Amino acid sequence: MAEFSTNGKAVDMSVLLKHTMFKNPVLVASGTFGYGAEAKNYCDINKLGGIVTKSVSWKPRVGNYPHRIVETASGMLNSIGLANVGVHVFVGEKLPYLAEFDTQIIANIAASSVEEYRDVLEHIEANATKNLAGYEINISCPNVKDGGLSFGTSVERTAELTRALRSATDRLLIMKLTPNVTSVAPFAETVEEAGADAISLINTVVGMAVDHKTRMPRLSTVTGGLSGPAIKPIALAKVYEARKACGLPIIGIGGIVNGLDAAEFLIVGATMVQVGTANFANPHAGIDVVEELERYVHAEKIGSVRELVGSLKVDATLRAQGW
Amino acid sequence: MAEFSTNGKAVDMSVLLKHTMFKNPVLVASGTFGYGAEAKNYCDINKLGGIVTKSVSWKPRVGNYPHRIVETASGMLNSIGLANVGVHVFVGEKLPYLAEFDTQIIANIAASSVEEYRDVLEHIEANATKNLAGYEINISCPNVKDGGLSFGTSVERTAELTRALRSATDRLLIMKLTPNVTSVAPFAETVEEAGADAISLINTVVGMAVDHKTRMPRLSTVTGGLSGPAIKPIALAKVYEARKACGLPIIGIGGIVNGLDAAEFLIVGATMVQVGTANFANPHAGIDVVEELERYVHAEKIGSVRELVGSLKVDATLRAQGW
Amino acid sequence: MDYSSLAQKPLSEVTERTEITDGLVVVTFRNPYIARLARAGQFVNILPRVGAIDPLLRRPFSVYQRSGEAVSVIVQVTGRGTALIAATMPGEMLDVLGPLGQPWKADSTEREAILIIGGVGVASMPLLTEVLKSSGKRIATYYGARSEKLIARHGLEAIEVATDDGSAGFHGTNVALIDQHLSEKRFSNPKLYVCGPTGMMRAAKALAEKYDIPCELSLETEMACGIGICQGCPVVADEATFAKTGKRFRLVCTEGPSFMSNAIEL
Amino acid sequence: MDYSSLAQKPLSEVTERTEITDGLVVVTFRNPYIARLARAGQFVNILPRVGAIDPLLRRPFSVYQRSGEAVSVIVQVTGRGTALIAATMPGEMLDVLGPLGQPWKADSTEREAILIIGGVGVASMPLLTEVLKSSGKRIATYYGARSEKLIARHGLEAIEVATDDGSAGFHGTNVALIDQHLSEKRFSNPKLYVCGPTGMMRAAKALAEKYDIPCELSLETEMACGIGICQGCPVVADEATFAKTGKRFRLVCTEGPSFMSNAIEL
Ligand SMILES: Cc1cc2nc3c(=O)[nH]c(=O)nc-3n(C[C@H](O)[C@H](O)[C@H](O)COP(=O)(O)OP(=O)(O)OC[C@H]3O[C@@H](n4cnc5c(N)ncnc54)[C@H](O)[C@@H]3O)c2cc1C
Ligand SMILES: Cc1cc2nc3c(=O)[nH]c(=O)nc-3n(C[C@H](O)[C@H](O)[C@H](O)COP(=O)(O)OP(=O)(O)OC[C@H]3O[C@@H](n4cnc5c(N)ncnc54)[C@H](O)[C@@H]3O)c2cc1C
Ligand SMILES: Cc1cc2nc3c(=O)[nH]c(=O)nc-3n(C[C@H](O)[C@H](O)[C@H](O)COP(=O)(O)O)c2cc1C
Ligand SMILES: Cc1cc2nc3c(=O)[nH]c(=O)nc-3n(C[C@H](O)[C@H](O)[C@H](O)COP(=O)(O)O)c2cc1C
Ligand code: FES
Ligand code: FES
Repeated sequence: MAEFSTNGKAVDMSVLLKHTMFKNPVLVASGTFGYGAEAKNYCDINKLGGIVTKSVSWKPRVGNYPHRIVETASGMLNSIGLANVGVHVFVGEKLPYLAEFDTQIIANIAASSVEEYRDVLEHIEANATKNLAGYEINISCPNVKDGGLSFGTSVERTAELTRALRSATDRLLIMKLTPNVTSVAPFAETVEEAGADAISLINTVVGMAVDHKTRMPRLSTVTGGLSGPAIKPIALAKVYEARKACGLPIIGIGGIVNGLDAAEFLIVGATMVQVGTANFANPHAGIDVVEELERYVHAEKIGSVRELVGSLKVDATLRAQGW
Repeated sequence: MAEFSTNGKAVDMSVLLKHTMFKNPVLVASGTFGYGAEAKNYCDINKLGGIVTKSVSWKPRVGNYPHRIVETASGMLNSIGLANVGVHVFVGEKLPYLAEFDTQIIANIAASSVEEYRDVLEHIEANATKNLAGYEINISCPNVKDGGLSFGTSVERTAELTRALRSATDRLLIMKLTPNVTSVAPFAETVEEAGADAISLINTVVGMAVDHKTRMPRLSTVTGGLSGPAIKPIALAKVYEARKACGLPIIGIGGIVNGLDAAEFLIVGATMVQVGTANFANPHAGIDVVEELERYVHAEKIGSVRELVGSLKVDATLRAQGW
Repeated sequence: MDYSSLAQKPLSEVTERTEITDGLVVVTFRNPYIARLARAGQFVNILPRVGAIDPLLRRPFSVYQRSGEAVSVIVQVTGRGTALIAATMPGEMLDVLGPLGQPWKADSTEREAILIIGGVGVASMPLLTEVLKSSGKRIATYYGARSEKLIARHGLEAIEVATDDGSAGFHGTNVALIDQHLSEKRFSNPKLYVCGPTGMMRAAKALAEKYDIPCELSLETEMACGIGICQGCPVVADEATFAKTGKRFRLVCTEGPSFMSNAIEL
Repeated sequence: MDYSSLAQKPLSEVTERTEITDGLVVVTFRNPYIARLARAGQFVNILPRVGAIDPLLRRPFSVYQRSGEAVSVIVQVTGRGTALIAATMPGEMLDVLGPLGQPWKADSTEREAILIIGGVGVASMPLLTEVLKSSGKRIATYYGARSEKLIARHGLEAIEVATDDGSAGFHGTNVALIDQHLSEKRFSNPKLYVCGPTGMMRAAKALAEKYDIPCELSLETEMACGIGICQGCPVVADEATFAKTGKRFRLVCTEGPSFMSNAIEL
């Protein structure tokens, strides 16, 4: 960890989310890293702050018909459709496999009713492994009819779901919010009141691509979710909005490809970050982000990555504008 | 115009918006082309379908303090702050200057109250020039406190404003919608009911950038508006949503840099398009879009660009998915 | 397979660039790891521009040739990614990940191998030919192309050509030609190895059903990762597989790129 | 000024590339139009990668030198755009628009010209020197740089060097040196022409006020268009201008890049 030192002291990359310690603030995002089995050939998973697993539902889901992905300007659209092995295979095979790594595991859950969310969470809870740090609740998948977005765009249903899950676990409960709303602030407030430990944002942005040759949509579901560097400015703005709206720790996600991108999210107010799409072109991206962030913290001559969190110098800027 | 011909017949690039004929469906977007004086050195303005002028308000506005722009991945953020000459200089100098060109002019208006919108429109109406085709009403500027976004995020206020302006002109009344809402459909419906002739979308997407060296926001207003190729997938999805929600003609905007981008918007259901940010790197972009679109129409062996509008082959796709 | 040491150095120097014809280029780069491990039918994943975020994703290419530490791919320019890769000059770098996917199942028992190639589908065939030859199979290669100058004969055996424009060989599709030869009973125990455009693959699949012979198809689907972590590259599994395993889709990048024609829908 | 015929062909072939030191490169390209029209203090706007959408915007560079149909810019690498432009090799193309902006107001009446240069602010000074010489002004050049090897003397006259590290000339800032020389009354009727980092420009503006001498500053602001259509590049106008004209801001791309120091706030 401590490759660098400041004034003789090591750079401290660890962060604490409520009661849970992460060796660094960099997670890999749900749906972009598999369950570790493939990616471990390309990077030393033990160097990651943690892994957020692909959204799991009660039953296995085969996912959407092809075409599922299309590249766009500095980004991509996907419509995977929450393809996943189902919670039984998840606890039977994936969690035990992931327990071999020295990093935190966060289980991401997607479902279509409060009951299903709760059933899945309880089943995982009953089969928890030693490095299961908690849950990320996906209420923001834009690509399936019942992918939780009906929760993610309703403050009331988000509150109801958060309360129902809060009472089912003492592990970390992280609500993953969508950017596809007029304002993310009411969701951040609600989730805080309802007892979540953190929010993560953003999930993908609704987008679409068309093949001018065939005049057909380039995704089988017509619209899909936009991710990658193209959305980083949107993600930073949402994190900033959420930061002002609530006191919960925030996990920033969207377009991070290097350590400086990660630093930007921390500066705006995120406590941790997730690396998603970047893993596809570079399965080593998560580690690269950790290492560059560590170099940045070192160069900034601060002892701990935590000092970056929320260090945005915004007052002078706004004052000059008379806002 | 008719560089190409299909079966001996010329490619027809003209489009009709209600009662107004445009020589082709390509406009340059508000705030990205000045008032023609600078850009005319780089392109033959008479080849454009039309010019949408920079948002004009009752009084001149000096705009926001620097920094006003920052480049992002395949896009840019701006926070110009509706800097404009005010409606008196607009009708006194800009409109007469623009009247010299053989292309349609659409006056874009931004204001902070129904009364101001109406006053500006009436003042322009009273001083209309021969090629003034109508008005685009900006209710979607994210960069000033009173830039209309309080209208653009409220269905009721949008309806009220549309009605108030409808009764003040027989020229084209185009409402410019924001993508920064959970769903654009209710706005499209409302605007249709209230008597607008068309909708244009999208305006910029709220975004933010941070300088990791200074830890300051890179725009003086902290957040700004994201534009350019990065947002094209978002824009296409919003046009598609609006197309399903209302019967009004749509003017598609967002990330168009070439004729094939424009074709994609028409296929999804737009009747016309606007070229914005692309003008900055290439002040000839509007013409390039017209010419490439014309070549595309020719290659598709259709007689008129109008045949593209809404020609998306979506049913088979969705049926395969069981949606 | 443990990539951890080597796959972290995907930067490979281009050593040669040969234009076969306009828009069809063989690009050779130095990558000892891939050169050593790649097997016939596997692919590499190349980032169009080193260090760039646009284009964002890698492009997959079959391993076309290798010799010593050099690996070649044959690139047909179809869009901006292939245009950039095809324009890479000797001395410049490419960011290459691989070898990926499963090899051709060339160790099956049939004594005859019919290679059916459409256009740039030739890419995996020289290595396949090598393997088949070394195990003593009789090889017949049916190579369909739009015109003669698009044909890359290197490393192939017993080539019958079919061109759309009749500029060489049979005037028509290669599948029609094989159909004729199969009906003339020129083969007794053949297996089909097929790579080409979807239309040709469908015709080959139908041919295999008609004559009841095994048929392996090498597929192309859009890929975000190429290593099984995005789920972006599925092909539809046939009904029998679905009924048996509940798997509606199979991943082209890790389970493929080649599949037996009766295991998938096209 | 009518660009319509020529400015539509911004593609310019790079003919020479000279590295002054690590990260400081002179790039020369062929563009007869710009070579003919450019005046001292104007700039060109260069797209980092021909045809690419990322990086999206052009980068502004002062016209450094010209000869015949060739135009040179001096590029200091500070980010991804300048890195790409500085790496362009002879034979490759650049997409260049210009000349843009207003020239230095070198025709003012003062008999002495004090050129104050900080780092890559040297870029517009050789052409300025040419103009000043041809109108018979006495020139004194104060060139501040981090170290000696970053100094590009070409086309300058009567250079006094100041380096941060003392590796050459005066050990300190060039503004401190001029202050000393002004206080020693070495000049009787000078005008300051200044280009360099903001801190140096502020110091020069203060110096001009202290000695009550005219001072022209060449500014750098982020630009999306460079031609006056985006309103992205403002500098704050001084209170007097604001009171008189209602203009709070002035556009650096079309009204500048140089402004009299008392007309703006820094
Ligand atoms: C396993 C495999 C092996 C391949 N081997 C070769 C080869 O040896 N030689 C060769 O020339 N081509 C090969 N292809 C096809 C090649 O990958 C595509 O032509 C290329 O990705 C197109 O990129 P582009 O940027 O030029 O096109 P664009 O259309 O601009 O690409 C946009 C996106 O679509 C994807 N895409 C477009 N066409 C295809 C396609 N046919 N298959 C997969 N993805 C596609 C791209 O990867 C990219 O993500 C192979 C494809 C696969 C899946
Ligand atoms: C009128 C003018 C003349 C200039 N002349 C020269 C010159 O002759 N030689 C030289 O080396 N540099 C010159 N510069 C500065 C040069 O344009 C910037 O260094 C360059 O744009 C940075 O691009 P980047 O991609 O490397 O940096 P990045 O920081 O990656 O750029 C991101 C964005 O910020 C803008 N930006 C960043 N720094 C500056 C800056 N200092 N000024 C303006 N925009 C900036 C870029 O244009 C781009 O849009 C000049 C600037 C102006 C305005
Ligand atoms: C192919 C793909 C699959 C994804 N699957 C999931 C998922 O199953 N659950 C989830 O919560 N988010 C999913 N996401 C969203 C990412 O976790 C992340 O929020 C988003 O991609 C933005 O980050 P990025 O720009 O770094 O990719 C997926 C994203 C992609 C690109
Ligand atoms: C610098 C800049 C200034 C703009 N000013 C205005 C404006 O005054 N009024 C308005 O309605 N839209 C304005 N826009 C939004 C554009 O008209 C357009 O809707 C948006 O940029 C998306 O299109 P693009 O991606 O092609 O740029 C502005 C955009 C930019 C980049
Ligand atoms: S390409 Fe990502 S899983 Fe196959
Ligand atoms: S850079 Fe666009 S107005 Fe100056």
